[in-house]
Amino acid sequence: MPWTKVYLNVEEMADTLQKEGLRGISYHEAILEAQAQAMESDDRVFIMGEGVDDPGGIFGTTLGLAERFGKDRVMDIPVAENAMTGIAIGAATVGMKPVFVHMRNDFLPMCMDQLVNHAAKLCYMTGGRLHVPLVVRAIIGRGWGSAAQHAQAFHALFMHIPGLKVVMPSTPYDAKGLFLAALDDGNPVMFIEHRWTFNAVGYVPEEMYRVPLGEGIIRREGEDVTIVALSQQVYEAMKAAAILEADGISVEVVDPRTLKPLDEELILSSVSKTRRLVIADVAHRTGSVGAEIVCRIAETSADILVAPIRRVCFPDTPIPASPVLEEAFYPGADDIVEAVREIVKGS
Amino acid sequence: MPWTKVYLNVEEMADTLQKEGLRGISYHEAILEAQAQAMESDDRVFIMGEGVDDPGGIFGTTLGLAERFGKDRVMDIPVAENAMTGIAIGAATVGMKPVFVHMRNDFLPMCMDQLVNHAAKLCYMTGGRLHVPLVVRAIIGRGWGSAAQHAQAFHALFMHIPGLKVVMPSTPYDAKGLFLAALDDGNPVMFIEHRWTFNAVGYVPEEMYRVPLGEGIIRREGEDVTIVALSQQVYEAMKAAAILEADGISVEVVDPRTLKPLDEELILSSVSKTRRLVIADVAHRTGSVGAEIVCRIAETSADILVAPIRRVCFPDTPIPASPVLEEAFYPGADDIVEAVREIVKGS
Amino acid sequence: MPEATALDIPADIAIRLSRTMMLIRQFEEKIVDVYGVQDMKTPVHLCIGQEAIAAGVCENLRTDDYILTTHRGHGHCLAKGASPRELYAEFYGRRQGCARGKGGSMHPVAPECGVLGASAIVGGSLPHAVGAALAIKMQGGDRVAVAFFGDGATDEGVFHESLNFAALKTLPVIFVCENNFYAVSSPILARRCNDNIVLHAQPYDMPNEQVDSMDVLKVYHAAHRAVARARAGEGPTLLECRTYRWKGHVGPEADHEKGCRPKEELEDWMQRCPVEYLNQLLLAEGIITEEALAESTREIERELDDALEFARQCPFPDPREVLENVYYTGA
Amino acid sequence: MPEATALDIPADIAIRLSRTMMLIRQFEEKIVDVYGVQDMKTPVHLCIGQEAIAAGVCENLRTDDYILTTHRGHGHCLAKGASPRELYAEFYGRRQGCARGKGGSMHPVAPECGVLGASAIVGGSLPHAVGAALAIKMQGGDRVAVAFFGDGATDEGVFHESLNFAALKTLPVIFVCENNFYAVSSPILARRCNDNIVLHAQPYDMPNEQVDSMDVLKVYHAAHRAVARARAGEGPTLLECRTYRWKGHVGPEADHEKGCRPKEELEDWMQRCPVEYLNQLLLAEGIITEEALAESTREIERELDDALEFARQCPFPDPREVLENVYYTGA
Ligand SMILES: Cc1ncc(C[n+]2csc(CCOP(=O)(O)OP(=O)(O)O)c2C)c(N)n1
Ligand SMILES: Cc1ncc(C[n+]2csc(CCOP(=O)(O)OP(=O)(O)O)c2C)c(N)n1
Ligand SMILES: [Mg+2]
Ligand SMILES: [Mg+2]
Repeated sequence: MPWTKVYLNVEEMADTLQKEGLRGISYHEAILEAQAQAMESDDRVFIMGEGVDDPGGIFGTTLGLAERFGKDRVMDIPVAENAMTGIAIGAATVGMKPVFVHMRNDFLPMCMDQLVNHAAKLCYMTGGRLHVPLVVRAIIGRGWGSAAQHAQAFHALFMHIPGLKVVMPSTPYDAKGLFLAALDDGNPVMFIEHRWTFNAVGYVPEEMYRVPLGEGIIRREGEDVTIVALSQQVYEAMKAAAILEADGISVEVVDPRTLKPLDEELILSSVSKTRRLVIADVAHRTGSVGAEIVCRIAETSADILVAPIRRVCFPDTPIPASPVLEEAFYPGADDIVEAVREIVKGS
Repeated sequence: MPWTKVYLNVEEMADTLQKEGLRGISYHEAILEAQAQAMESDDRVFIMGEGVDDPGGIFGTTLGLAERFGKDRVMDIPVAENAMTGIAIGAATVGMKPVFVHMRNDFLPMCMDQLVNHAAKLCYMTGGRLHVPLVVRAIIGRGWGSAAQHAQAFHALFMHIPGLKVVMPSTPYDAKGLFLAALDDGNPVMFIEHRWTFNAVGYVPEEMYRVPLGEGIIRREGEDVTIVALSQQVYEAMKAAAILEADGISVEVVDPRTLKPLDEELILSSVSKTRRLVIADVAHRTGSVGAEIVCRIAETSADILVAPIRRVCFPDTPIPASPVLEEAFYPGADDIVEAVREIVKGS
Repeated sequence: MPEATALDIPADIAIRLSRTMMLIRQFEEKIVDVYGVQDMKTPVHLCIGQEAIAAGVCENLRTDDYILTTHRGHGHCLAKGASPRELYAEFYGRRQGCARGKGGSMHPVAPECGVLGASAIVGGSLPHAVGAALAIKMQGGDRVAVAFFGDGATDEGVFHESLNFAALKTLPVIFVCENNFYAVSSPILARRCNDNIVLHAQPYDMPNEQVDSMDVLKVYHAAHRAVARARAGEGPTLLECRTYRWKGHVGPEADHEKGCRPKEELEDWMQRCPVEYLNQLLLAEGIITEEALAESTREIERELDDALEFARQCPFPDPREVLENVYYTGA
Repeated sequence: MPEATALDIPADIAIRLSRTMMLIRQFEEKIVDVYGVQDMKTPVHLCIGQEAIAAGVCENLRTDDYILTTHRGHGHCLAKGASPRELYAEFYGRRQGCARGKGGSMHPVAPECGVLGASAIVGGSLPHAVGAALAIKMQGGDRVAVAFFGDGATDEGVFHESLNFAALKTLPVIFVCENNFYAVSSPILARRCNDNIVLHAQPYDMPNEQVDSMDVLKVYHAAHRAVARARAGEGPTLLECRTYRWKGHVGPEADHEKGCRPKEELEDWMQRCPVEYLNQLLLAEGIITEEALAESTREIERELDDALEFARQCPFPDPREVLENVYYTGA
């Protein structure tokens, strides 16, 4: 099905989609389109963020929106993440639907109070009398010697906070569909985009559609091992799967798409079949989302896994600047391949 | 050994310690003494925090220190957690050893930027040329209808951040020894105290001693199931163990004492023996420290556990105010007992 | 008691101000009365002594205006029209509480009359008021939003960030700082080098007033000017309302009993009780009689007794409700 | 080029100021030259056009004074005495880099000459300078700490919190705001209702000056006064240094090429090049000759070529070093 397909390159897409007469666009175009359609169809939606009206257009994801909808609805803001998040919250409680864009996820600790102590809790602590329809777009991903403060990912932190939802689309199709679903959700949703996926391409329908929060997807079916891959690692996992196929190892790739709520069932059913698990993440190891997934499995039964699990993720160090150190720091398809081989061989 | 013992009440302590001629004091007295001795012996140490010089003395843990060491070294501060944390960091990089006290852990999201983006990373991103000897005392624990913003616990979040250390002492002995070790460590240490342990009593030597970071401890030996209990849950686990003993279930209680670095070996060796695991935590379930512990086990081997694991922790909801809801919210010894019975029966 | 100045507002407004202040005072004193029994299990931050601010500001507001408040928010909610029954029920953790027992004393809410909640994080609700004002501007109309907060909140960066954005976008928001000179037991001069909060408006070219808030008429007039500007699209105002709290930071005792501040300081301020002050003025001007005042007191007392009774008889939430309201699930 | 005013400082200081500015300018231009090859893999935020601030402020500092800087920090480090070799080596990600290749362009550090690092989080290093000043006050002596930051940082609450504490404790810290009227491509008036950063000092009764920072002498004098006050125990100062960056926010291109701002704006400011300005003055006053200036340029060029060469020949760190320096493990 074209909407579940992960394309590893533009050529592959062109071949497939053009034949079927389907439109293929990039991830950043999908987000742009989703936002434009949302604003077009709903007066309550507005976009705020540092530089959203800037010529770069946040990796192209807000390009032209200020011109089209005006700077009041596509609002550049002061460099003041905490109050600005609180302002988004306040507006959300009285009928607006703000989309808050962070060019880098690393700036979220500045507004952790408003996210964790306020956005996440307002519905609960008012007994449901208020709620906070807010989408926080946070961009993660490796830069270019960006170092410790400019390439982090905090999805594991947000997953721990009741009241937040956490979404990590990997494909253009999901980017649009999950964005529109997040905007409809009525709750604060951390919408996490990996900058290395922005040029990924795929089938994206022109009309508005929703991909429901909390539903994962099988990107590739397999028998021997399950790779739960998050965000950009879905692409690495697909590459790894292709390599492993040549070895006769059949890999199932699961893309949870949303982390909170998590599609535990899908993961469990995959792992119950393959009985081996590798998690490919784009964040530090300790306390990562993978730990939660493994724990959910272990809560279900001690009999599911027949091999140790592996996490392919960042080491527990801040992010270094030097290209040599970055190379050592970032995991890729080869690391996934190695991890899979380890646990398939070992058992 | 008196220094590993968990006393469930003052009478038990009085009996045991007085017989042996050992001094027994409370957890809050232990912290007070540790800080006083640190300040006495090292000019670089100073304490800062909202209300540290206040008549309540932060649950008694700073009582009399301002009078003894002066308000310059026991410093009340503006309600400005982020800059004040940055100020502590700046002072720490040039030879001071600040202790930053937060009356409630819930205020830490205000200074998440300085903790996560700065304190945790300065050593790494300067290639070790600077370091940040900083102890952040953060108090967690159930209040009295304190609701969503005044009784949270964030140790799982900090555990995810490379460059931070995370300590959660449960006994007076460890409170003093770990505090002094944290202060010597030269790194930013999140020192997490549960307010329900402040009146716990135990043997505490008068001299300065250190309990090394990264070493857990067996609080009670057993054969059938391991309970890894954090902070105040150590007491609940001990109570549960006593109840379960009557049922013929032999419980081993492991107190990790520090979460980062984690004494993986100790936990592994206990679980390798009992092959059953319950984690008793004082925080929300999803993304909790327990998940990381289970994942470390699963990374080691798929053969260790013979039963599903259980997490006894907060549900994934913000904290409610009503006493009836609080009662439903907070887990205790009975929940641990039930969890143990489930996995012992089930296998 | 200082010399009563002449009453410079219509009698009906003055009488409403008096009644609102008395309602707040008696509401809080009733908590003092019952708190010792320990069945109201929520940390209460009483505003006795500070009533004139809530009353004087909210008298200028309509039901469709918004307010945001703090841990010390009972008075603001009452002045804006929140139901004493639902407030007490909330403090008793009951299902009919304004937040269904989820929020307690620190999180009152009453959207039906524009109370958009409270934060127990110092400074936390300030930007929410600015956000509400931004929404007003986007949605149109002449509604306004008010942020109540303490002097402690002005230590926090979020206060300054909020002021900046409100000024930048000319938003209809009024920042009402209740400067009671303390944050918990920390005196203001231990936290900043002067106690003139009002100065913080200046970098933003924002209109501002420092108001003696023992005199509710002064508060009323200052708020009147600020609200008029906001409704006219002229943007935000910072009001620094100088006041004093008679009770401790939390709970029904006074601070001098814990050694947090001198007893004389409290006594001096109590000489200037804002409720007494206005009532004396109304009596002096012949606007009300002693009897009418006494009857008013009794009437409020009856209303609050009824509210307390209601609250205590409300059922507790079902324990399973702990799992509800984590997420909004549709209207 | 405006009329050169008379030189009002000793010639040796003036010559040093000139040399420092030229060093910074040439250091940055060399990055522009080599950046296209893409082997300096780090996001560079160049300070061309802003050199007078680093030079004028640091000329007043001793080695044992501290500075804290930002993503745009090369100039500050050089002016404080950091080694061009170690800086370039850092930008090339080499082991002899000042941060062993861990920090890159945004995290220069040189504790040996008082450079306590930089934050790439806007406003992030501001409180560190205040903390260093607090330590100085506790440890004794007349050292000072300087925080360099941009106008963008003044949007952040942490700026205000830092000012408040510095004023409260009368700390020896100088806040140097480089107001270049932009944060990335966001003009200052899109972020605040006026562009007078200096106003923010007033609520804290803090001495402050707005300084035309195309004239390094003005910066020098303002910093001189501020540093003197700080050394004398008279507390902090806020300097707003008005300036302009010639290059884009990040990288070697100019902003008008990306459509972020009008080309004319840049051209107007370039008319007032701070390096040229001082050098013209020195020539006019006969303090240096054209030849000496040319020789100076060449000398710096040689030093920087050597530094660049050094940097490129340094070994890369061992990949295993990625795991080092996460924690301090003892001296
Ligand atoms: C971010 C944060 N820091 C600290 C606290 C603890 N705290 C609760 S109330 C308070 C003082 C508030 O003072 P002020 O704003 O003047 O309000 P008042 O209580 O005087 O009405 C503090 C510090 C908190 N709730 N939130
Ligand atoms: C907390 C935070 N928010 C946003 C950013 C993205 N960002 C990087 S530099 C910058 C602008 C800084 O402007 P200014 O402080 O004026 O410094 P300049 O670049 O003009 O020297 C921004 C918004 C950041 N690094 N940190
Ligand atoms: Mg106050
Ligand atoms: Mg700038």
